[in-house]
Amino acid sequence: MRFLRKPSGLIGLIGIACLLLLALFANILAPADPWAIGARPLLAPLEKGYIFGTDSLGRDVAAGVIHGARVSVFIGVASALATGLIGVTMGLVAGYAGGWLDAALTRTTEFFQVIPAIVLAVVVLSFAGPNMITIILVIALISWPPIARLARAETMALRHREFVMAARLQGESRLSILTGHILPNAAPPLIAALSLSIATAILTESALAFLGLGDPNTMSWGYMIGSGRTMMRQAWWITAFPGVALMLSVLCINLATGAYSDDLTQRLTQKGSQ
Amino acid sequence: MDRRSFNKLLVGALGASAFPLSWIASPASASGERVINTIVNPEPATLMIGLNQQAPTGLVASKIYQGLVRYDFDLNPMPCLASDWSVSADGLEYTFTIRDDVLWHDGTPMTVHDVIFTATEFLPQTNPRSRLILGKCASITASENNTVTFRLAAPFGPFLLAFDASTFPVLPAHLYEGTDFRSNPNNDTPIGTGPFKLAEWVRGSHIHLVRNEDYYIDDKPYVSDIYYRIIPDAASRALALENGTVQLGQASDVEPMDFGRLAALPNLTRIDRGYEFSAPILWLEINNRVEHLSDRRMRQAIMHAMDRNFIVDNIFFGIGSAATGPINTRTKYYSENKRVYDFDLVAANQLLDNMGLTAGADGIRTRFDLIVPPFGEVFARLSEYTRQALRQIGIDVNLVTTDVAGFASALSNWDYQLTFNYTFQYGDPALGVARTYITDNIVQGVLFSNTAGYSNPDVDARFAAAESTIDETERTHLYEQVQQLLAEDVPLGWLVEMEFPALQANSLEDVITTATGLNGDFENARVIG
Amino acid sequence: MKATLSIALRWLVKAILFVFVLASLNFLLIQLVPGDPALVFAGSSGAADQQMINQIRAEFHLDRPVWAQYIDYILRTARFDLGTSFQHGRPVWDMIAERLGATLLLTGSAWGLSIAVGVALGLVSMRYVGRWPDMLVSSLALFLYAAPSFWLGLIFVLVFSIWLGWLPAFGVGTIGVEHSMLGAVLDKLRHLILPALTLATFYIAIYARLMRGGLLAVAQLDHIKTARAKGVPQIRIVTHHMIRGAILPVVTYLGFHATTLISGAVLVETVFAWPGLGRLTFDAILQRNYPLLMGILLVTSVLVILLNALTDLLLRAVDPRTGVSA
Amino acid sequence: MTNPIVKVNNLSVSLPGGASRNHAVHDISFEIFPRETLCLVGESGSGKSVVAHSILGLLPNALTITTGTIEWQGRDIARLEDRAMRHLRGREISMVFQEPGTALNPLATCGAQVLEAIAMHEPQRATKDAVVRGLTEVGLPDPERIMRAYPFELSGGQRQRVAIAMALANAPKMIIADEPTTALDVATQAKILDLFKMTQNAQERPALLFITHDLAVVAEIADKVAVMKDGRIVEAGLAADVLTRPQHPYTQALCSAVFAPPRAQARESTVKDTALKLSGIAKSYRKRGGWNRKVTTVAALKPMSLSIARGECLAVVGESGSGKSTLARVATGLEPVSQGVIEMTPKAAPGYRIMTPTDCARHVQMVFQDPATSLNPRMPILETVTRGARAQGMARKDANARATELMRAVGLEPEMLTRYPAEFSGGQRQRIAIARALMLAPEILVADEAISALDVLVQVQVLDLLNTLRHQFGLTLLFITHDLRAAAAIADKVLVMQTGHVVEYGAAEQVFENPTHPYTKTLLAAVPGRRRHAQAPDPSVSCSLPD
Repeated sequence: MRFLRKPSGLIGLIGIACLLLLALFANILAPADPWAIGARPLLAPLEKGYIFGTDSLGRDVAAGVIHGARVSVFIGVASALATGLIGVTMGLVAGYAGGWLDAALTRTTEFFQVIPAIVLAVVVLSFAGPNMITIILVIALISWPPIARLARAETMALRHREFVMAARLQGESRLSILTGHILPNAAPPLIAALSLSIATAILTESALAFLGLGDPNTMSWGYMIGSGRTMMRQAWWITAFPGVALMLSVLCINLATGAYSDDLTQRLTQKGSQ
Repeated sequence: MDRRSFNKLLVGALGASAFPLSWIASPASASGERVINTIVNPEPATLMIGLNQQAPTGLVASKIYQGLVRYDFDLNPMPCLASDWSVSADGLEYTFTIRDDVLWHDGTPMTVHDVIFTATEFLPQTNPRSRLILGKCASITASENNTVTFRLAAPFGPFLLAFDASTFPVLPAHLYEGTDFRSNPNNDTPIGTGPFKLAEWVRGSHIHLVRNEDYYIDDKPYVSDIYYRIIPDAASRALALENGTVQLGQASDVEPMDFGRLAALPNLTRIDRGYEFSAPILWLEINNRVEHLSDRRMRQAIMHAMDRNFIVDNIFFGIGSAATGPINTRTKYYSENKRVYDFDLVAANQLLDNMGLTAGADGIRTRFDLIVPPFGEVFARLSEYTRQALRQIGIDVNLVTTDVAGFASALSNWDYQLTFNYTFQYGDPALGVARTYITDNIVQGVLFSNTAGYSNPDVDARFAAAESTIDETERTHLYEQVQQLLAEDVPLGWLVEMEFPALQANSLEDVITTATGLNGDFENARVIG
Repeated sequence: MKATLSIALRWLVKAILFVFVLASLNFLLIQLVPGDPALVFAGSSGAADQQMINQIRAEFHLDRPVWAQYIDYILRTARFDLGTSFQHGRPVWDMIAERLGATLLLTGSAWGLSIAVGVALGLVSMRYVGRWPDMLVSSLALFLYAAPSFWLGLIFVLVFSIWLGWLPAFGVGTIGVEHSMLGAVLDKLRHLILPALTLATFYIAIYARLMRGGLLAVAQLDHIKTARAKGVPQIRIVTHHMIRGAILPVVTYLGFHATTLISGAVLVETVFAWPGLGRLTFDAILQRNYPLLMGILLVTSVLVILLNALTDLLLRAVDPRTGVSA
Repeated sequence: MTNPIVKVNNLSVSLPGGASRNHAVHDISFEIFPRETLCLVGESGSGKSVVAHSILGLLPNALTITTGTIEWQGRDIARLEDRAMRHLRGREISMVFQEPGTALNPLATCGAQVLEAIAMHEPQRATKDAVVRGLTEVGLPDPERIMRAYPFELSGGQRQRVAIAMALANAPKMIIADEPTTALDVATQAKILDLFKMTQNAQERPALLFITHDLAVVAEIADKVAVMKDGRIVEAGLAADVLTRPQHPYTQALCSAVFAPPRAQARESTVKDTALKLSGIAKSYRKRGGWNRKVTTVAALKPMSLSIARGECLAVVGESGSGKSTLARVATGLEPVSQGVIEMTPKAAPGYRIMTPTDCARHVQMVFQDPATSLNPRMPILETVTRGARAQGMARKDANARATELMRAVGLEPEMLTRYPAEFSGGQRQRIAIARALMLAPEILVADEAISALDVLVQVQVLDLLNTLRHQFGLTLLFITHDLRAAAAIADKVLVMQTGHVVEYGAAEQVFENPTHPYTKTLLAAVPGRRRHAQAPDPSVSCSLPD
């Protein structure tokens, strides 16, 4: 893990560690239920012991931010995995199979890109009702095309590599070649792209919540930003603090991923194996 | 193609997109001193008030079209297109004398024939509310010296409350007779008798009304131009009111939070008149068909568990008052004399214990789904408050969000357990309240009907009796009994008497002079700034 | 010449087929969404009864079986007739045309801004690689990439229009105020700054990173060493040998960026009350306004295909090799 | 004696920490006189290229000149700052690089790049005619077309000629050529070497510092030579002396590694049955046209027939693009034939039958060219070697045992099986590839340029290994190469191919001693070191391959 030596990588990792700690120990750090109407509404930050103040119904913004971390991390990671699953499989199959299957899968990828994300989101959410699972599905449906395109490009580059041809000659099955030879070599850039998609997933979730398409029973940062939007002038803290938390966690994920992929490209160019 | 030409391409692309065609014509406008800038949200679909009863259309078109009468703040009729009217002793004949000096905006004189055409052909086809009321007439006939007589089949108490510009807009027969109303080209260029005419409508931006020079009252209207600006975002509307780009707005234009702050500003005043005609009540819609919710004690427990004052203060920010029963204090025949449910958790838990609903290990007695109405932040906060409030008496509420179409179909097809709803009361219980509680208005697939599925013969009988008499004392007595019966059964959780105060810049005067408030025709409005 | 003609023809047929498939899938997609437009229309008018709902349903042709509606829709689309919007009773073409101007103005300027600033930042960070300007640009890019655009928009409104009052916070132009030609343009630009900036921030970050990565990659290629061996000064190496190669990833991303141009700005349009196609799409879905929605999707996809073709041409102009590679 | 044009004295260049040794080059001294050619020769990693780059100050920033000076016409330019050095580069000293494919700017026309070379120093001379003259000087047939063409539209040889035209643009006093012909095939290599020699006998000829790893090229072109190993000069002197009487043991080993001119040894040719029969096979590819080019079909392999006897080694030689690798791909079943039939007779079941894909796995295996990509970098050697066999159903235990046995057979310790490819040298990796190929006990082994990516010494070892394995396992070997010397060292029969069809086929000694087809003759003539030898004073005392 040499990329830790780079300052940005280190900061990124520390940030992610804090985020995970926040998410895992949310109910210890903030035992109060974030939805509980405990105090006077619209208390300014630090007033009456509420470090981030309270929102229009008197709910503790700090508890919201802490519990929000849990939702964002869970949705971020889960939808990145789902995106990866769809994207990588589509990319590998299209890249390796070639011919009409490749054309068909590429057309589908293009189609998913042309359809505006919002239409896709509303169709799925109004069909199945907004809850954690459907939101993860929606985010995955919106963000898998770029991953598929990357996976396809990597596979096509590796397909004609000599060790792949040797494997074919030795009678290895397509599946064994895909999983044994192609996937391990295509993994590093894909891992970098997928970790980036964790950050975008968190942003997309907050955008959906902002537009009112989020899950009403979960306290997420996007929901808090959206709910505080109309009271920006009197109660800026309702929107500001979840926004800052959202931005910091996305920033840290990007820092860590950036350091990892820089280190990766450096290692590859040094070895000059490509 | 080296870097220089790439930049040229870039600048070219930017330049070209900066001068799109439809943008350049910015409207000229008359001198600023007699102009009113106000807000309409969302953008109306059409201004032809006969075809569309949606709020934005009513707000703008009520300056272009007029009814036979208008109502003062106490809902007493005042002359408009009808200069005088009389009611026969048996309450069956209403005769209106129509003014003979009125011109349509296109110069054609307005005649009795227009009123007959509107009442017999146009409105029954396009306006469900008018259809219901006009349907009670045996005959509608014109007689000599410019009068029109509506002959009722049976006496109908609030008949006179049905002739304002929204329920009974008089429409130009010479433009619509014998045509397919919906696809008539005149719909894009509305022609009415009102004090203002449509000058220009730039979609997505603004609607510009200009003074009707040949208005039948010579010196009126005093204002030269009205600009209805289309601002989709609540925060932006609040800012427009604050920095004076807009001089007139209503409570529903901004979030309740902002309204209090704006009303306190020196350049704006809060007008608490003008919504007596609509005066809606917001209630917790309870599907009486659902298990446990069908039991009156559960509904009473819910009423005890909801702190209505907290809701008015922290969700409506003071714009409204705690509701006590089905009829709004501003609507006729409101009565104090009925059971009222104060905020009392002990009583609520007691009722639930009597029902035998014991709480499980996690303190939960039962679970309900609540559909969050997709109409802005107020309903979101209200749903969240309800979940916490009912949680305190062991009822776990799961919020379900949906969009307008989902909400409409869930409500009208009875596919819900809890949600929120409100309807306008139109000044008289017979017009706006009865439809929510009478058994024969339980119609699946129709909004604003008895969607809760409440049925009580005693209530039905009293509503019917009160409707078919014009004897004020008898109507008051009957409606008092209805309110007592409903207060016992609590078919719906009445929460807030909604208020729609207006926000008016100090530079304006006499803008709101009727019970329909901003939906009046601004005939007397004046800019003194 | 004949070759290019047949290629262009083949491309056209492919494009038409793609649009046809897209139109059909759009139709299918929207049928999936539950909720009945007639009910929505009736519901929002404050009073409704069965007769009115049936009347609306008939008028919107919703009472005919789905496949009949589909055939009718495809035939009308072939004739470029996108039908009339339910709620507004106006031809879909007009409604899109009105909003298209605003959308192209917003996303076009955001697009231009993000390329110009992104490429400039990329060059700066390359020029001082490793030193503080590079660190500054990289962290700025990361910050812009991480900030949620709608939240950033709100902060811009809070700071620039509410606290400082420099810029208007919403809308496309001050209405009802006397304007000269130049005044109108200036006024529009003043309204354009904040929304365009908010929309552009995300893409500035991406173009800066792509440009920096591109330049670093090209710097290691052999022909740069050859150029130095020819005695070419560093500045000219950057301008004549590096930029054109480094711009390739930027141009390829343009194609992808184009797809989000049309309706990707719904968040910014919501915050700044900008009457663009994004917001119209969102409202159209909520109102289940099928003809309007399908019209927008069709126009968007055609525009996207054209933009992709444009970026392909641009790519070929920048890199002649793309024409040949298998 | 005029003084030297460039004098390098005890030059040392440091390597960044963590490298195999602390100095890239250590205490290097040599002189080059005007119009003289010095060859720096050594294996990859010997530091010869570092010396070349340090003269022009083109070292990557990880390497820095620690001690020593580089005197150019009396002035030390080792640590000259960039602006002054730029005046020198391309004007007085110019450089030609190894990879013609990447040395030219892919996005600019060749004409523009040559014009730039002139414009940098003498703008007034930078005209179209100057460029045309430059291109014709380097023997490019149609300078007008070449000027407008982009590098990717030219062949490797043409691209290298453009690079040389750029280097000669300002009539420099010295040219540094860093392995300019290594990436080219034999015939083009010969033409480029002629081009360099031709510039030598121009009246105002520039000095030449020529970097190569091939002693034959040194014999062809060098006046003086310096042999480098691990960053030091181990031997230097006149080319004729060093090549004929090498003093340093390393130089002697290098000389002995250079194969004798293709004089094949007689082989006993016991006629056995035919292992592989290709009848009337052909292969053509559909090249997808781009934006404005129609779809074209390229006939890589024109109809031909061929059969290889069991245990025999057939060498297929030809330039790049002659279709020899396509033949390999088709013969192994990696790619289907457009027409014709491939039949084989496995030892177990004699009698011809059409080759099926499963036959490939069991009977025909292949060793590829580039050791860097012939093994999966992310897979331990044991897995790479045994994965194919296990796919055919061999039990893990037997597969591992066979793997250990094969590792010894190819001369590697079995303990290395757990390591990853990155930890092996090029030669070792090629041995592992051979072990993998033998895992399934194939009858036919196809070696497609199996040794051409290796250093000279290693080439010899791998070739010997192939030879011994052939006899040990009774393999039939199809050896594909562009290097006639390697072919001569191993082949029983030789097949010469040109642009997709067979021009000559016969026993090795017959084809090499008296070739019939003119193309074979030009190929043989193009083998470097062969002609110079003819003029060498004493042809008998030459580097010859000890049998």
